[in-house]
Amino acid sequence: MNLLIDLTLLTGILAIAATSLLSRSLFQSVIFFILLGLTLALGWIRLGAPDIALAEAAIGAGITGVLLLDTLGHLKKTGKLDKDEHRPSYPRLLLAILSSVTLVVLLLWAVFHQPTPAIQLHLLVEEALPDSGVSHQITAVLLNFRSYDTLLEVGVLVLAVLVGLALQTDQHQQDSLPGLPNPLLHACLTLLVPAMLITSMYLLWAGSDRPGGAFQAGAMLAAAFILLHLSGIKLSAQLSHRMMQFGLLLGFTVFLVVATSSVIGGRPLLAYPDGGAGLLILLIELALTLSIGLILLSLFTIANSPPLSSRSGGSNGH
Amino acid sequence: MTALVILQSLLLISGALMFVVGSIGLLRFPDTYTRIHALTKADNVGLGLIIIGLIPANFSLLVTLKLLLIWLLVMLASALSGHLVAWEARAKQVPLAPSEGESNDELTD
Amino acid sequence: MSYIYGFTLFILLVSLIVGVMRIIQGPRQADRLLAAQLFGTTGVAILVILAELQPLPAARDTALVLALLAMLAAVAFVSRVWKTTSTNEDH
Amino acid sequence: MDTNLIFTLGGIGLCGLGLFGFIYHCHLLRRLIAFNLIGNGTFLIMVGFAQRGQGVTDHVIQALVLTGIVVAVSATALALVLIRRWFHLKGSTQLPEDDAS
Repeated sequence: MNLLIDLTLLTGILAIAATSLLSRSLFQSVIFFILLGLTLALGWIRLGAPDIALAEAAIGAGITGVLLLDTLGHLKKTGKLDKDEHRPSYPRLLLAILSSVTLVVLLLWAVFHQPTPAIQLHLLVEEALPDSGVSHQITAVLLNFRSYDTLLEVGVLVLAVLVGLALQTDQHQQDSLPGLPNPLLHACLTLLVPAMLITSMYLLWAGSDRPGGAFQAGAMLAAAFILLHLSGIKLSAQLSHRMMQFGLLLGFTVFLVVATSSVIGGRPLLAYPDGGAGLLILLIELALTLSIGLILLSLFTIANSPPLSSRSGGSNGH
Repeated sequence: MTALVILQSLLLISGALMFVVGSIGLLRFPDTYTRIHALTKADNVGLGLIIIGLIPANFSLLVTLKLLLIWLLVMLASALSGHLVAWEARAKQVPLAPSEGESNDELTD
Repeated sequence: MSYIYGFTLFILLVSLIVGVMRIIQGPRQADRLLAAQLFGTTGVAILVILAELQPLPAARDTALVLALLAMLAAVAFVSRVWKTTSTNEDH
Repeated sequence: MDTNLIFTLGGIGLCGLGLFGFIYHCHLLRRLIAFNLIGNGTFLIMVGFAQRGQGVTDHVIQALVLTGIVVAVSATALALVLIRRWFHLKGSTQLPEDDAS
């Protein structure tokens, strides 16, 4: 029975992926990509990875879809959206088939000649779990055992937003698209947005002893912000520029301060003091949640900011 | 106990069948407006039946409340998205499918 | 009991495949989006059943997240894509 | 045939499809989707492969993939910003190398 379910799900995932690549209309591709995120979330549950499923449900099925749909609408509005791309040439098709077949064969070879693992990582995790300050393994790995990696990853997120801000043409002009003036939508928002915020905090709190944590909570928060933005309530216009910058950097800063304070105290980088680990992890996670939410929101709004009206330079390309 | 299991099975399977009915409705109905109808009715009933069928699986108040909350949210979401699509379809004057036995000269697009 | 869960799951997955056909057929963008919405609801149903079958209570949290975000795509579509689509290229 | 193996194979399929689309398509948005397929396939392979080797759920690799997904979405968002900028400057959704073909 399980085998049947897994195989059906697998066939579904592959069929959806193939359709999203090969379908004629770009809109259909985007819709299938959203569905892929949804089916992958089911797949992660089957694989026994509920944390990833939570993140995938919020990000793959929610945020990525909105980002792609928004860009698609934008390209359609401004341009003629190149009626359809010129059909790629024959050698190109051959090259594509050849390289993807090679990749698949190599990967299959790797899977069927799998070496036995040298270290039983899960035993190490179980052994060290009582000292980590939390009782959920993934949170322990993310924010205690391998917190160095997580710190750098948050750094990457901040870097992405900085690059986006540098590309933004006009700092002060915000997204000019009006929201939806639909009364039912606005009535539902008063119910939905608080529910989203509560769920986000629930996920954050759940992270200490069962699946959940800062990344999922941050994604949920970002989804709530984006929903508000889409329906015309622009958070970035309500907050001052400085407040926004402060929020973006808060998570990284708190993490960095905690990391370096242990060096000042004479311990190695990112070693939590005895007994205080749980509290510090919660503090870092709270800051991270807010920052991830704001980072994803500002990547969304940066993409939305209108181009310079004068189009200075470079506009002679066509 | 067995009666409960039978009841549960009936609820779950009829819920799943409601989903199939919804899908078939989506496939068979002629225009956007009627498809909204297929989407927002059959699915919510189907999910509701499945959720009621799952409640006896673990008699826990919190789990029951969470399941009911999920159902409520899905109903809200499909009502909202159905409304939005219909609202915008009307603004864009998406044509209705002509009903049977009715002259439909001005409605075809 | 687990057979009942498995059977229900299987029916739901089949109903997903039927929904996919509507997305491919279209003919309008709105029809494709509605079918995607159906996909979301079916995904929630599959998740709550998987939570019992595995058993993995966290799957219910995933269903909750999915239920909360189900209307996000519809709102984005109506406000951003459909508004800017002219009638003759609505596919 | 256990779940881990099946999803590892699924990940391999996604990677192959993604690479095919990435080379075949010229439209930048389609390339971004193909790139995301490769990414998702890699995540599936990572988790499936690690869990198949150890025979239990492996929390270290799951944590790694979890952060990977969040980084991937921010990379996607950044790529979309770049695509829009490119579209405004050049009025095209393809790279100049592909215009010739």
